[in-house]
Amino acid sequence: YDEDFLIDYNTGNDYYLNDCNANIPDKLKRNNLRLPDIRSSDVSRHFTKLSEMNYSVDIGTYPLGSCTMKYNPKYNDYIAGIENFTEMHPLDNEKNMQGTLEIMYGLQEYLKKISGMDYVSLQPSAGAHGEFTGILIVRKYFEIKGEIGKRTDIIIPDSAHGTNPASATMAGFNVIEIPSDDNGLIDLHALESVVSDKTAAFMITNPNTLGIFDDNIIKISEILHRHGAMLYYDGANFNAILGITTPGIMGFDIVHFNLHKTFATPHGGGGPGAGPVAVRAYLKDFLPVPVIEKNENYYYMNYNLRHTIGKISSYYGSFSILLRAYSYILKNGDNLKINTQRAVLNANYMANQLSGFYKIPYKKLKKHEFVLSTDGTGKKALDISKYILDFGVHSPTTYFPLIVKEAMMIEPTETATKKDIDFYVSVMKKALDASDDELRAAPLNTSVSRIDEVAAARNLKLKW
Amino acid sequence: YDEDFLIDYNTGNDYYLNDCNANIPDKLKRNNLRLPDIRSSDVSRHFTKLSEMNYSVDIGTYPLGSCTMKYNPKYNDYIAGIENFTEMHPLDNEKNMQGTLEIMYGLQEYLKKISGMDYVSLQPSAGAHGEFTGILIVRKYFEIKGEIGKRTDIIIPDSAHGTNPASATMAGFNVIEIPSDDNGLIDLHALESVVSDKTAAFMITNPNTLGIFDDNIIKISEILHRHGAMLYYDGANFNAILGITTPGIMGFDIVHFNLHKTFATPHGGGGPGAGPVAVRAYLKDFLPVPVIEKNENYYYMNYNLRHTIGKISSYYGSFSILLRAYSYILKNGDNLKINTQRAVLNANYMANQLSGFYKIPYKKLKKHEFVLSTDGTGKKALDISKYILDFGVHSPTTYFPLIVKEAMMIEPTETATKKDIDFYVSVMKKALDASDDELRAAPLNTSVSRIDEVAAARNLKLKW
Amino acid sequence: MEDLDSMLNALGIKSIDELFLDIPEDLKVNMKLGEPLSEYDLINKIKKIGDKNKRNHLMFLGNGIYDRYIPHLVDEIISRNEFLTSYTPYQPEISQGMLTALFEYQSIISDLTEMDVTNSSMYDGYTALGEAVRMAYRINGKNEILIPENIYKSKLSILNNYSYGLNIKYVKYGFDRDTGLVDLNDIQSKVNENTCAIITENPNSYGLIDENVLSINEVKKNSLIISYYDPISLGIIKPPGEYGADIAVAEGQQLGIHMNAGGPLLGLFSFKREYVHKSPGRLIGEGVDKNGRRAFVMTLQAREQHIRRARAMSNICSNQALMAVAATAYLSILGSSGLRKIASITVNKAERLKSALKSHGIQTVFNGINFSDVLFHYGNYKKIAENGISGGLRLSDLTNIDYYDDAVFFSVTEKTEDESINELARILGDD
Amino acid sequence: MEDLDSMLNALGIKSIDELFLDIPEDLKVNMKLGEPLSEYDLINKIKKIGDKNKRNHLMFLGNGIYDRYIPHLVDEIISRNEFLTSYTPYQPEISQGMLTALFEYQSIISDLTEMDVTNSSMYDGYTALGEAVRMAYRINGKNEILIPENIYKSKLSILNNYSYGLNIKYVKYGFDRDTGLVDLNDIQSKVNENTCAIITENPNSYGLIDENVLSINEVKKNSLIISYYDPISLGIIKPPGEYGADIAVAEGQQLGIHMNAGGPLLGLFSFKREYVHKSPGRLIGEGVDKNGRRAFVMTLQAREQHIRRARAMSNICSNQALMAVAATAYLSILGSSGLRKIASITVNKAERLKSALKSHGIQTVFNGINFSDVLFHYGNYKKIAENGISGGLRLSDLTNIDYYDDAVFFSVTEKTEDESINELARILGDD
Repeated sequence: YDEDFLIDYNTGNDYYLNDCNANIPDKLKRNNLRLPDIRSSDVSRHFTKLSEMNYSVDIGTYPLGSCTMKYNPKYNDYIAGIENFTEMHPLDNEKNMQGTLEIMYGLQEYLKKISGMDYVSLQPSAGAHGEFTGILIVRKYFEIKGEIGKRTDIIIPDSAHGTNPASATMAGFNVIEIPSDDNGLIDLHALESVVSDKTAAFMITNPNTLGIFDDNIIKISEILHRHGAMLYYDGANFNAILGITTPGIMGFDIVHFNLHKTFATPHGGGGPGAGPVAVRAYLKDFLPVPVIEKNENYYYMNYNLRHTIGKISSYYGSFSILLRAYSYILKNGDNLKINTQRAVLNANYMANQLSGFYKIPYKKLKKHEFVLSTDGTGKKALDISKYILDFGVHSPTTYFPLIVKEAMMIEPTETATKKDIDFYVSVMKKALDASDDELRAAPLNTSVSRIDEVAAARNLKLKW
Repeated sequence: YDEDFLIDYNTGNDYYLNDCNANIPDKLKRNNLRLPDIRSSDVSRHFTKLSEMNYSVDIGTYPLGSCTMKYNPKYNDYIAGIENFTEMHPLDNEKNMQGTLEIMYGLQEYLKKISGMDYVSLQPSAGAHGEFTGILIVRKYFEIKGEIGKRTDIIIPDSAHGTNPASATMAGFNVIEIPSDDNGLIDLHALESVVSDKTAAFMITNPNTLGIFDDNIIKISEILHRHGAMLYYDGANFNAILGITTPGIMGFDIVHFNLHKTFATPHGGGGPGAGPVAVRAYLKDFLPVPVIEKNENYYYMNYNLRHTIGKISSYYGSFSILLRAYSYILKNGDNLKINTQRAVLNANYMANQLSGFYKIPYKKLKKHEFVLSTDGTGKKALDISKYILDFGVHSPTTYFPLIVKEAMMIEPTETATKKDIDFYVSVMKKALDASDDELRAAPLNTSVSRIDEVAAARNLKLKW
Repeated sequence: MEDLDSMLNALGIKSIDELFLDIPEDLKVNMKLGEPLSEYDLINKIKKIGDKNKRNHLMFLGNGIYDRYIPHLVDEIISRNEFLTSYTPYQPEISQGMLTALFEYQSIISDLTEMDVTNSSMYDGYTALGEAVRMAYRINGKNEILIPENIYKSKLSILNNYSYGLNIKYVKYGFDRDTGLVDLNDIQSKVNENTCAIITENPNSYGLIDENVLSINEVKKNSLIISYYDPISLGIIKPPGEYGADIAVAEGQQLGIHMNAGGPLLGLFSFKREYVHKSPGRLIGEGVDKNGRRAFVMTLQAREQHIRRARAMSNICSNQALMAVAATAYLSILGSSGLRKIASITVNKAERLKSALKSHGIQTVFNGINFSDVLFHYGNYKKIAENGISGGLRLSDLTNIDYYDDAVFFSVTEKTEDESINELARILGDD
Repeated sequence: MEDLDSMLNALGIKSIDELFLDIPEDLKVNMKLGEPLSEYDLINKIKKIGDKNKRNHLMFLGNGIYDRYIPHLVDEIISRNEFLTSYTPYQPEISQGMLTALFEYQSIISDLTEMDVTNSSMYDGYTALGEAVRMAYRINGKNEILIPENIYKSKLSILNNYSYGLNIKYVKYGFDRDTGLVDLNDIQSKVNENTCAIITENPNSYGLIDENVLSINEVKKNSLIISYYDPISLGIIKPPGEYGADIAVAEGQQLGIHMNAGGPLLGLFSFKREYVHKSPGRLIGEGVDKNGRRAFVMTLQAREQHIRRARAMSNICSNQALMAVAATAYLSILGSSGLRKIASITVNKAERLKSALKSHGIQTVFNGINFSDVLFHYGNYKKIAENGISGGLRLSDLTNIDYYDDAVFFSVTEKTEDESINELARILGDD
């Protein structure tokens, strides 16, 4: 569609409200207000048309690596719309909010079990926000311990998500990046060589962004703990291990979750997400307040944590996302492990099917995702990612992780059926047969063709 | 999209229910059942993709003549989903259903006022069903009067909707069609010449399908009543008169409504609709049962109508459609008249803008719709209707009414903005400049191109 | 703001009123429909009215409409704007979504019933039965229709209306008074050369899964069989296509449609291929477009009112398209295994209801296998009402059968909780 | 049924367990999360939990989150699958819908605030304020931030966390104790060469529309102004862009987002054009595609974490995109006239609340003009609790201000019914 901006409709507002004037001194009064002047029917058409120009999980395969774009079950949309939940004010009396608190408490309990940790805060609004919260806890912990002047460094592997170093810096730490070893895993020697009593924490995912499980994890944990530092678990890749193993048993101290990934809450075109944080018992007192606790059958908000970092979100977190995650876990129960297995089967099967055609570096056995390289095919990852759009699928995450040249990071998730994967593989193969001209011309059947991003950044236009 | 059938997915059903076996004798037991074997995620994708291959009021202008495709306000979707309404069983105790009954009673009252009639039945499921109900009332009335052997005819103008003669026949009457006069109106002489004591009723719309108001209506009513026959109002064109005049004041005896047209209930790709019937006091006893009545503040179902035709729907009508219509009237109140005015303005403005380019036969002053003819332009209405699809608009009703050659019947409704109309007019003009090849090739940008309907009817394939 | 003045100018008029000069002044009305409301006030008012409905946790109503669980995905699908706010697909090139969905509906109901063809929906089960009678009459021109003596009165009323203009006579066939099953001998004795069709019901109007219905085929002679079935029951019992139905109709509400006090519903309407040209309603056919691509269209429209007018096969225009999409979504989400389970749970819940009531001294009228509806001997109607139980419909209210004392229905679905059954048994049995 | 075996075969393995051989056995767990539930059982359970929430008709809570009416069209739009279940628009060619909507969001909030640029959302109002402080620090490198002494404690806590890693000092400025308005002299006396920014609030934390905030511009010297505003109030009061804000942030929940016990929310974040390269969060820019057609992309990504990593302007990845679409839909449905009316009704309801309580002997703490939140002297907390009133938050709980006796908030919106106000007044006043 060639769709006008809302502001350009000028079809006349028809939202009915009784007219009314308030007595405000002229000094304070607004003179000009220029919002779109448009009928409700045109608002509906506008957004219906826009939505049809948007790809989503409900259209097809969406194998963005590390993003876990699984099907978002529709029963959760119903549940998230129950008015007894949606219409609660956060500052209402605890007694009025028992239902809301029960959900939050229940989710805390589930997340404890799933992570193998001891305490949970649901407050962070997104994965990166959870990282920031976790790192603030690290900071506060060492402050209370009187070591903050000394513990200045956070170590991060070069394969890590960009949010890790960004969050660490935000909390005032120096970031030390260590290279991966030849297997794409953590280089224990490199680690040993940088870890010291200046180290506050080591932030990693396991499996990592290559989809490879690092079986040195216990050793890694020992190295860190030997230096009095903490091990931080980035939960973005949780879909690989849910029900199989836990960060707790692997020796982590702090974990964040991405509920919108692992627990199937819809990603909303960029958010809202939710990024709860789980910690070991010795860090409980540092969690954001309140945490939800229970006394007999009464749920209450505990603000009394001795060393709490305070608040990290305005209230208690993204409740409607928490509710969906709770509901997802409650519904699937022990079957969540089967989802994990299927997600891993899908990734390995897809890697296997593509392996004769693309280079898939490092260890063969993958977990929930894998990274291929177009290096050696004569094609660029960018071109291939655009070419396959014409086949009604979404591209993998491209040019990440940075340690693989021309990387395409693919995570089919358990939602992908064999049929989906076979089709995706066939499209990826077809791309290799496409001429350079065809590749550069792609995509052709999308609502717009390739966009000049450099020009857009140079001639910034950020409003209509 | 090239979308597979549900049955061809074979991605494995994942709907969770506890397993269970019932003890049924083998003789009765079903052996083979072949429903689609598909995951919920694929069901969601399937229908999301299908929906994106479907035009709707929420996409753009939809000026199907006599169909009144106005915007369906979204608040009604919410209201129609209120569980206190959706989860009521029709055979529940009257005391439990007071809310449901209050809505139905309230709608009966509104429809009385709007039609200027005395009693209403909400039971018919669609406009044509309302016609059938109305004609059954005619039949029963004359039966009780002892005249049914004699009153064998129903007169219908040649410009009428096809449902009129079909409904009349279905109730066992002979249909006598009379031609329109030179102004597209009812030819009083033709009418006088066929009306007799064999006439049971005359079925008309006013304004008629040409969008022209017949100001002889009082005379017509007198002619019919003089012969002891009834005047039936087809409410399909009610959007032209709502709040301005009523069938009651025009002298009609029986009226049906199309709630999905005039009262903005969504048409659902073909239905459900709702076709309440309103009658004058002398016909009350003939209405389908029950009608909803009120005693102080208690609502009840009255089954005690002496000459009732009995039941015409399984229960009380399309309640959720009735609820939306009630809500629409309640919300708009006196502003409904403004909607009517705007609908008429839109039709006249559009006719005016097109009048130099297409022949627009008959009287210039239109009501809610108008009919143009491509005759004389060298183009076929069919080709033009296909050509304009490529511009993101829906075509008018084509080849109807039958009395206009190469007819296109256009009803913009009050939803169309000036912008919509101007665009539509520009597209209709552009079509005139298109070459024959371009016209025949159209549409090009739709999910399929022109379909061979004759072949589809010849090689019938009605299931996958 | 839109330029309305320029529209008036184009028309050469000063005010919209001039557009209504063709309506004589004495026909004009000054109608008062009330002040407009804000959306918030509207919803507030309607909600308050809704609150006057009382929903009971002791919910044992059925007899045609059932409180089954509807997966939320069904509602999500039929609330898609593109389905919800589209019209009948008159322009197939931009309506492939709805056309495909309706074609799938036709297919899935044909598979469910094992019939050849299913049309794209009738208003509801009862009117579908009325149309079936009309169609049968069109097929063989005979004028006696055999109907079960225990047919619901409301169903019969609709039959009478649908054949009001035809020369049709309804002849009742009987049931064994002990077993509550169809009396095949009675049917045999009533079938003659004027018999147009036999209407069968399974489960029958006593709520029993009726094995004799499977044998009506053997006694029908030259008449047609019109089968009225329960679509959920086809998860475990034989479909009409297997026992000789020429036309099979049903109420489709159970397939993903909320009860809504009884509407909108969905009339399922299937038949043998050979009768297609006599069939009522819309049909969606598969064809190809200019480029040979698969495409769907409304087909055999020459049967319909907008073309054939007075000689149409039916007057249907608006139908229940959206409800048909709901049914398609429902059945595909459930799949064969899901439907089988739901049917099985229903039978088992009915058994549970029987044994619970029996243990409180309340007997069933018949000993057969029930599907959802079970008929009990129970005369303390007042107690049912006083305890606010939704259920206990009297056989004598629903049908013309009056020779079973105090026979009342209690119905179950897969949603009926065991605790509710126990509570019902306690309340009723506590004499 | 899918052929899982063929997948295993392709991998040359017999069972899925082989895919987990890389996880040492001693790290494997046997986790019990419960039996799976059917969808019906699930919804039943959750609904029962929901029923434990008590929603009060005497609803007078506010102070940041407000119970405003949300036109149903807003919910309808953000529940469209294509918006709801899409990811961040990394492939703009197939994400123009979300990108356009977010660009419109940026535009509409910029118009509302009269600021140059708005980013594509922060988590909530308070974290947006935290990011604003970080951004101000990046802009001028100074380290004193002036904040209102009555700032909510929770807001301050977040500020402290957001600047935990920075060398920032918060300095409080005062308010006139009688009028409850900003003390401009105090600000003037505290602004110095180290002042990075002044955080202003309008309405202020006492709930007053504060005319002095409009003059802070005159005393700020070289520091920046970070304006915290109420987006609904901008329907009638001057926007931050008119009184010199360099960065303007707010909580956007009121713009079409359900309260949901406080999340998800929406952080509105706008600023002057010149600071764009120092700004956090996502930005959507307009550009053209190969064919010169207008197209939208995420732009200036080099500021972001996935490219700049440790040196990024913020760590934000997931944001509140869907909520931003809700706000866009809400504001366009209301339009200028609608927003003005809602803001006006709010002010008038606050006046009504004041006079109703006054007539029952309950006095306001200040005499100024309130927006939603009104501060009263009222000490009978027990009565508030006992009558189940949702409201009566204590100033001393929300802020560090303790010199007003028994100061409690009652808040209104356009939804607050006059009868509820009268009932509240009767209950509270009945001493």
